[in-house]
Amino acid sequence: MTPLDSPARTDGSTRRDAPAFSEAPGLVRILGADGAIAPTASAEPYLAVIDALADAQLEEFYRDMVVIRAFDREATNLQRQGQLALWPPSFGQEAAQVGSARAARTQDHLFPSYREHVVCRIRGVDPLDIIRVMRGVTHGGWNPYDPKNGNTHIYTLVLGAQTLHATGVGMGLVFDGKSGTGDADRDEAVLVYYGDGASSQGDVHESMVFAASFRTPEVFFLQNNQWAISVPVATQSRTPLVRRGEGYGIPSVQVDGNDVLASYAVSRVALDEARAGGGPRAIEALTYRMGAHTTSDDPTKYRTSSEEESWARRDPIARMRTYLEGRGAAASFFADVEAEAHAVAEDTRERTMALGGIDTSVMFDHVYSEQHPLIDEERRWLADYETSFEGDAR
Amino acid sequence: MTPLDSPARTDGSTRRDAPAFSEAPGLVRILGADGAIAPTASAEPYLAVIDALADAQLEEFYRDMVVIRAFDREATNLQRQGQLALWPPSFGQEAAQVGSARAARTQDHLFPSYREHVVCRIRGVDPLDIIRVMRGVTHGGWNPYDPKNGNTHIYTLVLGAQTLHATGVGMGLVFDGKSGTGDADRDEAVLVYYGDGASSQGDVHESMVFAASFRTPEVFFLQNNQWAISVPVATQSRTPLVRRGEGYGIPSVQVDGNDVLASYAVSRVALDEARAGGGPRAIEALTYRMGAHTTSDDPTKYRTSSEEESWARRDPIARMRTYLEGRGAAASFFADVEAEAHAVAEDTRERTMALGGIDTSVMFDHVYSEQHPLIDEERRWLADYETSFEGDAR
Amino acid sequence: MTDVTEAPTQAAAASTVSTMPLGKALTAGLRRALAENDRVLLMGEDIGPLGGVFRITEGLQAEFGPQRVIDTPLAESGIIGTAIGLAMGGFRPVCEIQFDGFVYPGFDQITSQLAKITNRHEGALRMPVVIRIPYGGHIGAIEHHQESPETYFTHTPGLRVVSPSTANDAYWMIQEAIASTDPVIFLEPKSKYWQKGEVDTSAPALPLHASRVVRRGTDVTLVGHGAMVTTLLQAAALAESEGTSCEVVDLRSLSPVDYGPILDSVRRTGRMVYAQESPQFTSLGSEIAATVMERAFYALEAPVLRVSGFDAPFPPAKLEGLYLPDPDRILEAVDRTMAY
Amino acid sequence: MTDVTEAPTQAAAASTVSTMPLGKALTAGLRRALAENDRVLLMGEDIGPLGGVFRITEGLQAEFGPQRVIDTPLAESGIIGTAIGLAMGGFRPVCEIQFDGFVYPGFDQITSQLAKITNRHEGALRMPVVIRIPYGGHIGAIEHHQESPETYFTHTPGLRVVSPSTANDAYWMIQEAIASTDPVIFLEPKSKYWQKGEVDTSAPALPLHASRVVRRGTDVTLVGHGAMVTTLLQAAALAESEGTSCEVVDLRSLSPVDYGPILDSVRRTGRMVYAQESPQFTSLGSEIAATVMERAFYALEAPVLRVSGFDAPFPPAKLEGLYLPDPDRILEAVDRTMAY
Ligand SMILES: Cc1ncc(C[n+]2csc(CCOP(=O)(O)OP(=O)(O)O)c2C)c(N)n1
Ligand SMILES: Cc1ncc(C[n+]2csc(CCOP(=O)(O)OP(=O)(O)O)c2C)c(N)n1
Ligand SMILES: [Mg+2]
Ligand SMILES: [Mg+2]
Repeated sequence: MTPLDSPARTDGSTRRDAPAFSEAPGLVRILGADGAIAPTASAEPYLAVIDALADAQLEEFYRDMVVIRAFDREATNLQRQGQLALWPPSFGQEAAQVGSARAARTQDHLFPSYREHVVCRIRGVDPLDIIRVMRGVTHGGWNPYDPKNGNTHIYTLVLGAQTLHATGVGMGLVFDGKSGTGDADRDEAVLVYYGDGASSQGDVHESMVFAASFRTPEVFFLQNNQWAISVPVATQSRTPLVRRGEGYGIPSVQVDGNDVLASYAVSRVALDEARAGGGPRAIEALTYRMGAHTTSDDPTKYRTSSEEESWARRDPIARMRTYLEGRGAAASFFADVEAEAHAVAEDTRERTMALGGIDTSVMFDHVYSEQHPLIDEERRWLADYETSFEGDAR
Repeated sequence: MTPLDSPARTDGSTRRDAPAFSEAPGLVRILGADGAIAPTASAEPYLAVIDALADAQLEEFYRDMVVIRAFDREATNLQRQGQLALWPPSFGQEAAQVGSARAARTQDHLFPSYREHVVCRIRGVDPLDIIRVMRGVTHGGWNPYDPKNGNTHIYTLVLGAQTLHATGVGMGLVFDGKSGTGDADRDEAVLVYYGDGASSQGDVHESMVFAASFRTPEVFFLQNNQWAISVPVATQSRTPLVRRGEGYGIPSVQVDGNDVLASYAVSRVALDEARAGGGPRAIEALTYRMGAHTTSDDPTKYRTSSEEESWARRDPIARMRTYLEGRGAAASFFADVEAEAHAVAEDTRERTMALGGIDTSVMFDHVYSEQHPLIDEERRWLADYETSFEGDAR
Repeated sequence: MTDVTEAPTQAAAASTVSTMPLGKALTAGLRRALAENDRVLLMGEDIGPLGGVFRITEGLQAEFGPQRVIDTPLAESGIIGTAIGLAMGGFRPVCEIQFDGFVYPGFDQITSQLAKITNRHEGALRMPVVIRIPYGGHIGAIEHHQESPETYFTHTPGLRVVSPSTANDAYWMIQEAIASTDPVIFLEPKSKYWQKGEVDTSAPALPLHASRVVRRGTDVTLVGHGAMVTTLLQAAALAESEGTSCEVVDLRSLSPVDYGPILDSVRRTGRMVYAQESPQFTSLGSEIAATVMERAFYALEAPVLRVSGFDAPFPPAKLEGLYLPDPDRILEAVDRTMAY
Repeated sequence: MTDVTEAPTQAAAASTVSTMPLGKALTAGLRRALAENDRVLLMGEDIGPLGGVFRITEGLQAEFGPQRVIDTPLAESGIIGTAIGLAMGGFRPVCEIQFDGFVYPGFDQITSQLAKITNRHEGALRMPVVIRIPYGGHIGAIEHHQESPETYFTHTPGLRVVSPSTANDAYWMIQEAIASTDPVIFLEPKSKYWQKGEVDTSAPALPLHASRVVRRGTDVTLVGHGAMVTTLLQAAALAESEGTSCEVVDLRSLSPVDYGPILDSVRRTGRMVYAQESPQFTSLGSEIAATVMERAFYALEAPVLRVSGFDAPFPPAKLEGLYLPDPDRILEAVDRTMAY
């Protein structure tokens, strides 16, 4: 047998390190792992975007990250205590998510995958709606087009499927002339999230084909968190995933996804280029899932603690904190953020415990939006059947 | 509404020219349209491969092309005369197909799409087996692993599906150590064909993902014939399709597919690199479907005669003929080839007319390879039912 | 039944009846839907300048422009998936799948997305998407071009599935399907594209989800859809000459099924034969047989019999005559049911 | 029935019976198949170091190496499509689909390729590919993780579809499925992975495509597969306490269906209830009801009744108890059939 050099195949039988931080030439990083501004060469064009940010905005990035981490930890605990069926932690990916979501404008349309809790929160979605999905009382959780939810779509659990929906929305924007008019405050764009594992799905490919063909105002935001459950990214691609987009002629950039400033800047520029009529853009954000895949997962089966530790040293929150401290943020600011995070976690716990049951009608009421005889019959049958038990011991 | 610049959308309502011969920097061409050796810069590394060819081989390329064109024309006629349900002409694509198929070694595994008549013939498949498929008397036509068929798989009509089968065969070669041993005469490789339209299918993407991941000894051979029925290649991609492979880290090359020498050389090198353990390779061959998509098609609905004429000037056969003439090939050689082409066409016609019907048993005998009660029952029922008509007027 | 008030109903002056092939009636229905609602758009492979391989969209891109009649890249999952996004953006996309056998690459987007998105959003999003699929045999074509995939869709909650068998139904049902706020799989009996019939453009005869008795009879009820309706009528005519009176019901709607006219008929005849081109095992025909037997148990003199394509892949074209139910095979079943 | 002589049959010494959960019996069956035939390989998402999300392949990669137990890229069409290629190369791939709801992206490769390749090649190529799918509800999981997609496969000629309900069947049926030269969809009732049972490793009790009477009774025949078998047995026990004697048949093979034991039972009881988790409309249950009514028409005192998941998408987990047939709903149908 041929000696195989594939990490997918040779390291398979034991735990393994993900390949080293797979930086491609052209990686955009602004904030070093030590929290100091240390732009890579490719970051130069983006520095002005960061310079334009007010202190309040920088602090908001930090606040977003800290608060969601507290929420995420609380949700994980709630699952452990039997309150949720499952929880997919966002732990470690806060900078990629906050940077990109904060870069979107109000009128933009966002399509998360299923781990973008802070993206939803930033856009106005009540995180309890995510909790409700994972508790098993709803499949959706919220109405994307209720103005309070900031055009943020619900989670899609079939990996990659949402990329096509996003591209379809983008095609509609083109057909309706809602982008490319030159007015950045009104032109609409689409931002779609997916993972390194999902990138292998045919749907992601077809989405890029359609996006390039119709020149949708769309940003493909790939969070490469190094793992698809237990499978390292090298199994999905032996070349940096950022190159994938280039194959469609989609201008693409790789960013340090644990650097919230860089994530913000590249997303902001890409979204604005797309909304201005420049066609789709792709971003690969290098980050790390610091926790388990979900609460059902056991990462010790497939990765090493040394790998986890090496990424802990690149924690996006610590990095931003050091930076803000260096800029002279007040101790009271950090205390305030801690307090808010604590409060949000508390609130999450309380409201989760107070969540009611689920109405039976959810099963039948929305299978079709128009009347349907079979559904009517089954609804009626079930109601009669349930009634037949009233006052019955069985 | 935004003014749209997409050929897919702005030229849609009338006939349109396909974009000019979409050459990318790096195009490999050896034989100019005028039949003179005029290598592009990128062709330099391939010249030695051509220099090594004997006159007999060069003449064989020419013979292959001429003979298949005669066969293809005859099959088209047979369809017109009601002998076949359909015929997909290979007219115009002979150089891409002959060059690549002649580059494969005996032990290689070939997966055509559904238009690679000469590929099949070169590998030993009786072209009448293709005729039988298009006549509606069989779905398959031949056994790929009958030694006489040179490991050539049958046509796959669901576009792109065969690319995954090819990659699976390639994975098997890796697992079995049947490639990468360093013995080019024994190491096996896989050659898979698909079109510019098919390139948009998710399966082609997943195939490249798996091929790159498992480093299959495989060459992806894309015939970009400018059209997917009525849809120009620009709708599938705004950037040369050769770039697609690079997105997976698959070394890729664009070749003038109407130049049989260049097609041979790039295929030969790619196959040998793949078989040596170098992983997959991709080739985009620029060519043109000079005829209709199939006998059911009417190209006048969607493309201009000026476009057709411009490609007629790049006819792969004329080009090679001029080259051979320039090298001093004898007039008797050309006469001989014409005679053979004529004979093959005649033979095709005669054998087609002599084709028998189809045995009913084909419907049931191979649905499963092992016994199956429902099939047995239906087979029995049908036999009884047919018997009941015996001696009956109905 | 679907509320059809959304369908265009304005009365036209003078004669509103003309004769045209079923395929051209579809074109006319699509044209009217495009004209009356500028959120309607058509998308698919080769539907623009070529007008589709069956020419159903012929002339429509020239008339409505390339943003309303859209040639897409060659990818079925992409077509369905982006249609979903377009519907999210308020469009009413009508997708053409080129042939029955090419719908499967889009199956996940149909089954797990299109069919379930309204339910997943608890009604907050609607999916007025139509998927047109030319289906069925009788055209002597190569593999994947003659299949009857209806059961895969009827088994999927959230989808509506319909199939017209006449030009008039084709004209109206396509418009009603487009007007529906739910996803509709619109199965076009491709072998009947050239079958002419009268089209009355003044008002639809029936709601989208109603079945229809197309021939009255007293001995046996014959039920089917699409191209099979013609076959059933031929069988009924032959049966009549042999002394058996058959009632024929055109299903029209495959999901939901309008059982009213079927049960009404079976209660009178006591016998029923269902005909379909698709394989029989776990098919729409199985459902209808099981349900009719359940609901009309005491009325039945014989089990409901099914005449179907065999449980084998659609064979090479030269065998299609053997595979597809024809009047003789239906009569054989009629004879069998009469023998009970 | 499949010829089972290809399955391992060597008699072992001493006791060959041990108790283990159904999931571990699958692991043991896979291990034995890997050990006995080096052309067998397992492929799928996360089946290597993790051992699969349900740990069915736990330890197998360590034992057989990463070329026999293969973590693939995350793409179902890719998994099935390359498995087809591997089968062309003489391997016997066993694919794991992580959850029922994730099989649809691979649907084209299953339906138009895997199921039809042997037929297309007129027997010259064989497709000994097994697709393992954990299916069904009862585990309180989120969307796409609790579905019962069997009908999509049983309706597809060329596929065999089976589902074990006991540890012993799990151990043997997975080996028989791997030994089959036809593609087999192997549906694993995921809620029963932890249900213990005796496994006798000396010889299989029944061929792969045989159904089995698991409880004798005289009044009503109850039929189902997978997790439903437990529910049917519970219902039968309750019915007995209420004076009704139920026979229970475990289908085991969903395609083909072994009608022998079912018809034999129904001819004795005159009544039948079929239970399944999947939606009812055009389902496997419809087929079995229609066929049993057709073949045992005169023996039936009542129509065959079906108890199914509703014709709605699988609901949020907190409603699954309402959606899934439970012993009470089966008893309700038993009562109804007894009332005829
Ligand atoms: C089509 C499909 N196949 C399989 C799964 C099961 N699954 C859920 S998450 C996951 C891994 C996803 O990895 P990635 O895309 O990298 O996202 P991440 O979990 O790292 O955020 C898998 C295999 C799924 N949800 N959808
Ligand atoms: C999945 C699928 N969708 C649609 C079709 C119908 N169809 C057959 S050939 C064709 C165009 C193919 O174009 P291309 O891949 O460029 O190959 P070419 O015909 O140019 O050789 C189409 C749309 C098909 N065969 N398979
Ligand atoms: Mg990941
Ligand atoms: Mg082409």
